[in-house]
Amino acid sequence: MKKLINQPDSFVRESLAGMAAAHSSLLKVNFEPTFVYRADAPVTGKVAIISGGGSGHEPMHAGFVGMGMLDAACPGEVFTSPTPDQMLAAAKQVDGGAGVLYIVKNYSGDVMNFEMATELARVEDIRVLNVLIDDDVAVQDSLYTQGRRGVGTTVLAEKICGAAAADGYNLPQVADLCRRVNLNGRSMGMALTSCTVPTKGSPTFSLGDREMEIGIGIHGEPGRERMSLKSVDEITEILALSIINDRRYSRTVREWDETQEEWVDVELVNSEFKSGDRVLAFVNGMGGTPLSELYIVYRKLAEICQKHGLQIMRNLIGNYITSLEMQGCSITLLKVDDEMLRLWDAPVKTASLCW
Amino acid sequence: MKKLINQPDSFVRESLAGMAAAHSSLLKVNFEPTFVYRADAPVTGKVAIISGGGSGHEPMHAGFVGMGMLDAACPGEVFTSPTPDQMLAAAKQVDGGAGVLYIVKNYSGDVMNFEMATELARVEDIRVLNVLIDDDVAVQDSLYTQGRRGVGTTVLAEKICGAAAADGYNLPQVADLCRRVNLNGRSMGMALTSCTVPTKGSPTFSLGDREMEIGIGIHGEPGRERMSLKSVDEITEILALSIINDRRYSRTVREWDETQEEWVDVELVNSEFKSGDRVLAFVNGMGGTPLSELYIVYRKLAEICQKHGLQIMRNLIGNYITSLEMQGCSITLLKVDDEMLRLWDAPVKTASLCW
Amino acid sequence: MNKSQVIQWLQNFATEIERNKEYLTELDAAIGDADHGINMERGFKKVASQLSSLADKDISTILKTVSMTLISTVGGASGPLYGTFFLRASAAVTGKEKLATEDLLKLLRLGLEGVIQRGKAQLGDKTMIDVLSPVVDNFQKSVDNNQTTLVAMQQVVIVAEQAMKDTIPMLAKKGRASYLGDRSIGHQDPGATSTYLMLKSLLAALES
Amino acid sequence: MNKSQVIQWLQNFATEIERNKEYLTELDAAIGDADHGINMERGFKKVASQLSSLADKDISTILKTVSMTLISTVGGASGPLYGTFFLRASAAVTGKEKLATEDLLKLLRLGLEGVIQRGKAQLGDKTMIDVLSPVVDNFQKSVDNNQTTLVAMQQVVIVAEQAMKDTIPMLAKKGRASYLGDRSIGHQDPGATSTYLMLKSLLAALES
Ligand SMILES: Nc1ncnc2c1ncn2[C@@H]1O[C@H](COP(=O)(O)OP(=O)(O)O)[C@@H](O)[C@H]1O
Ligand SMILES: Nc1ncnc2c1ncn2[C@@H]1O[C@H](COP(=O)(O)OP(=O)(O)O)[C@@H](O)[C@H]1O
Ligand SMILES: [Mg+2]
Ligand SMILES: [Mg+2]
Ligand SMILES: [Mg+2]
Ligand SMILES: [Mg+2]
Repeated sequence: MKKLINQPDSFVRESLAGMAAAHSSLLKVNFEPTFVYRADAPVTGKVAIISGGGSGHEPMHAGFVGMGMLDAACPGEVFTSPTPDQMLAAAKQVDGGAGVLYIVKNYSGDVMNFEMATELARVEDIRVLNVLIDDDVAVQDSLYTQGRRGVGTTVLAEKICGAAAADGYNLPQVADLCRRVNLNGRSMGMALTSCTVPTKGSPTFSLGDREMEIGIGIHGEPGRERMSLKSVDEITEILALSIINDRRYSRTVREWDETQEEWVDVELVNSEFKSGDRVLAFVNGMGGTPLSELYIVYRKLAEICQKHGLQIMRNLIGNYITSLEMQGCSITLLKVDDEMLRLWDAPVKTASLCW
Repeated sequence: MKKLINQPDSFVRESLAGMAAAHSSLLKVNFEPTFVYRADAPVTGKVAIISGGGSGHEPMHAGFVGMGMLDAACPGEVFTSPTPDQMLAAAKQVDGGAGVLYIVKNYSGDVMNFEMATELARVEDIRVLNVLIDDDVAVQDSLYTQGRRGVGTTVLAEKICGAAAADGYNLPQVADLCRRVNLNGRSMGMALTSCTVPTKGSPTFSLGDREMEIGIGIHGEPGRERMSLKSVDEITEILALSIINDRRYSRTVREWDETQEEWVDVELVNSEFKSGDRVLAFVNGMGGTPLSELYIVYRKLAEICQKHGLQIMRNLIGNYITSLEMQGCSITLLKVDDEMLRLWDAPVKTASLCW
Repeated sequence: MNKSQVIQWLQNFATEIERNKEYLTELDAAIGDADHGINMERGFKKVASQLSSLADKDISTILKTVSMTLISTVGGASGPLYGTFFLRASAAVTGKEKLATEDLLKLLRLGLEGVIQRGKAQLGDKTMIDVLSPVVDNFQKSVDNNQTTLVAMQQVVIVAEQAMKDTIPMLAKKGRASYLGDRSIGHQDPGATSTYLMLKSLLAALES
Repeated sequence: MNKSQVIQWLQNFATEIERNKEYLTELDAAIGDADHGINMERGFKKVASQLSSLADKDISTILKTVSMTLISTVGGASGPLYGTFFLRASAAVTGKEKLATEDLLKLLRLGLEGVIQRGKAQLGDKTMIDVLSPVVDNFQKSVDNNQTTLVAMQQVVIVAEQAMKDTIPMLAKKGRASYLGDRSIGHQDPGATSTYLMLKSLLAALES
């Protein structure tokens, strides 16, 4: 294992300490319990947006804390969900009286811990809603699995909902918007190499010199298929077509119902992409892939989108939701409307996303 | 070799095509000869800043083309200097009548090609000055080598000079400022793994599982020493102390003299860092190292700077001047004054640096 | 089962987790993300450090404290699941200084129900429920037959061990292992394994 | 040396470069950045494609075109160096349709001076100058001794081959190889090698 670290155990803590030292005007880091929050939190009257999840996906989420995006991020150990006390403490810190939206990626650990945090927040009379992101089309079946994983759309949802909250949307409005972003976003990733979890010290999986994994998860979860290495144009085509041709996807998710004050099961269905749709195209690096290669992916993706009548209105290219030092990439296409575009363009000032 | 590419030969071209497709409002890409330039160039009355060098260091330089930074970038083949015709064509495209500053990293190929470009531009009556960046303290001796290589300070000089040009500085003023930035900046890098040049197809050098190279160049040039892998705190200390303790460095460089209309040799001397200095601290990733690790480096660097009485006024942390997919990092410390700070803080809108 | 046996149970469980940290992590490496042992150890190290200060509290308070500690230190899937198990277990024995066999049955049953509610997994999904569920059924039978707590727990551990092994041929439908599809078959579930260790630790406390 | 021999020289050089692309790159891998063969081949492939359209131009124009092509396609250190060599060579023979032995000497000498001015390297720095410089000296001697162009060039190639090999024990002081310090010793300089090929190609053109 070759990493710039001291002890595997101190990895997350020291990385956050570095963030705190680097970005003191933007954010603060609380330890025990661990969460990162806007330096100027709480913003009175604004819905607070909180996200979180295992560490190892940097800059997501802590790099997105700041004006116009997240109010707080709760980092867990590497690839391990954070705990409800972190989420509760973050909510208390940043709630400006307009309530808190938890944006949760659909992994069993994250879902359960955020559910407990929601229940705890309710006990403390903090208004909370939770929205799941489950956009990874590599998981085709939701009957026999936890359902689709939350990947690239998370970043886009955090930006768009952060802008909406800054714009004065109330809690149900931000939650509705977040759900809409999720239902219009689809992603798929691939890996050329494995990541190595510091505490484990050896690669999560092993790929031959001429092999790649298509449909990889951001924790190195197995994908759809292991295949022989292909050209970037072919890889881009596989990812993009899996996304564009993905059919209606239906699943039942558990959301907090404010009026009934309890969990309710909600059926959600993605619509399909069709010619004429306007999209935001997001080419994401897995952490170890250089930016130059991501632009080659984008070049082909733009060509494919055009061929399928998808009009790319905005794009994002870079390492935003990563898997430690894994080489590889993911593509996310988000069908956008005027409202999403306006919110996407709204100013954002965070450590890793800024315009 | 595992990369997201099609043919090694088309790597640079396709990556630039991706940039052009992604950032059409920001920049344009010209092929034959190849250069990237601001979409709104030339900006009348503004000094134009042009940089360039071999590809493989993305986002440098093309990712820094835009408002408040570079007017044009000339990308060569991977790790190969671009050619004078590219630089001349770029100068013609972006000269707004106030002249052009070529910011040149001190590699024999870059230096000679930019010198020829300067001569060609003079023939075409374009006003040009050239400033060399040679900040890599890993090269201790300038008597028996080409001298110090241009590394991290290049990014800082491009930002600061870009802001100065936008602020109305004239050509000699921008050149003076650039020289001052160079004389106040020092860098050193290290590698955990080698990069692989696409056309070569195999790693440039090989490191054992428990080895690292201290003082690496951004083209994989050998450094000061190959040593056994150390903790990130120890690595940061080696790099930071090499920079902080570096003595007066004197060398002769060739600059274009506008009044004599010919090349003159100029002796330049770096001053030393001393307690009380204010600095900009730049922790740079080599391309394959995740952001989380760079923050751990920064954490230690901040501690070391404090111990040595260096006050960190600003910081930059991320993958900005890379070496393809190499894992590793470099540190740059730039001694700043009020003018540099003001220019650093000035707005910048490029694909990869934006505030 | 008295209070000091409850403390002993938790102490034993912490020891078992520490001893089996690598083993549980290896099981998780095969079908999950290689952290179950690490997660559980992080939680139970903290629990173990609190036990001495809990000795004079009532059983419900002890279990609630364990629950809170697990919830706030374990993370992942097992944190909320074990946290919920002990939270419900605590609620099942409010005010008790001593547990009759029926009380222990109630503790296990409500714990199991909590895990099911929290994780929405079903029997056969290859999770800790595949151990807890047959264990509660078997304990009920023992209560119906007026067995002692000790005898009931001795049978429970036999059932639990078998149930743990029975997860091997199962296809995972919950948690990370479910992404493996068919490839999850042939591996023992890590959560089921730690649950077996929990029950074994309980028996050891009764026998000591 | 007539015009068609000049064209033949450049054609031969392009062929030699193509044939030795891997070899030159390997030499550069040892002490540089493994691209000298690739750089030169990129340039001379373009040069070769232009030669037929240059056949009716005067020698100076031919060499100037070669220079421009090299400058704009080779890049790196060798682009400006070979580009400058041919630029100065072109200036040395302005208007000539045929080169006397003295003209060829002037061509080589001014080319060498251009390379020195451009690259500021000195004899012994382990560069192409370590071949060019003794070659010009030797050619001067041949002119002094009234040798024919052919004989002069035959000697030049012998001198060049030896000079190329003499770069092996040198310590590099210019270019990328200089960063290697002592480790540059024991390797033949790639630029010196391609310069030897250039001279060998010239001789072959005269002999054909
Ligand atoms: N929904 C669920 N219901 C019950 N048990 C579950 C569920 N999801 C996961 N588990 C249990 O959790 C175990 C994995 O725990 P752990 O590795 O600590 O968490 P994570 O999967 O988040 O890394 C699995 O072996 C399984 O027994
Ligand atoms: N300053 C210089 N003067 C003369 N020749 C030089 C100089 N610098 C480099 N060279 C020559 O150039 C050769 C390397 O060329 P090449 O590999 O194509 O360029 P780069 O070093 O930019 O990769 C060296 O072997 C050497 O002969
Ligand atoms: Mg986990
Ligand atoms: Mg080169
Ligand atoms: Mg796990
Ligand atoms: Mg070279």
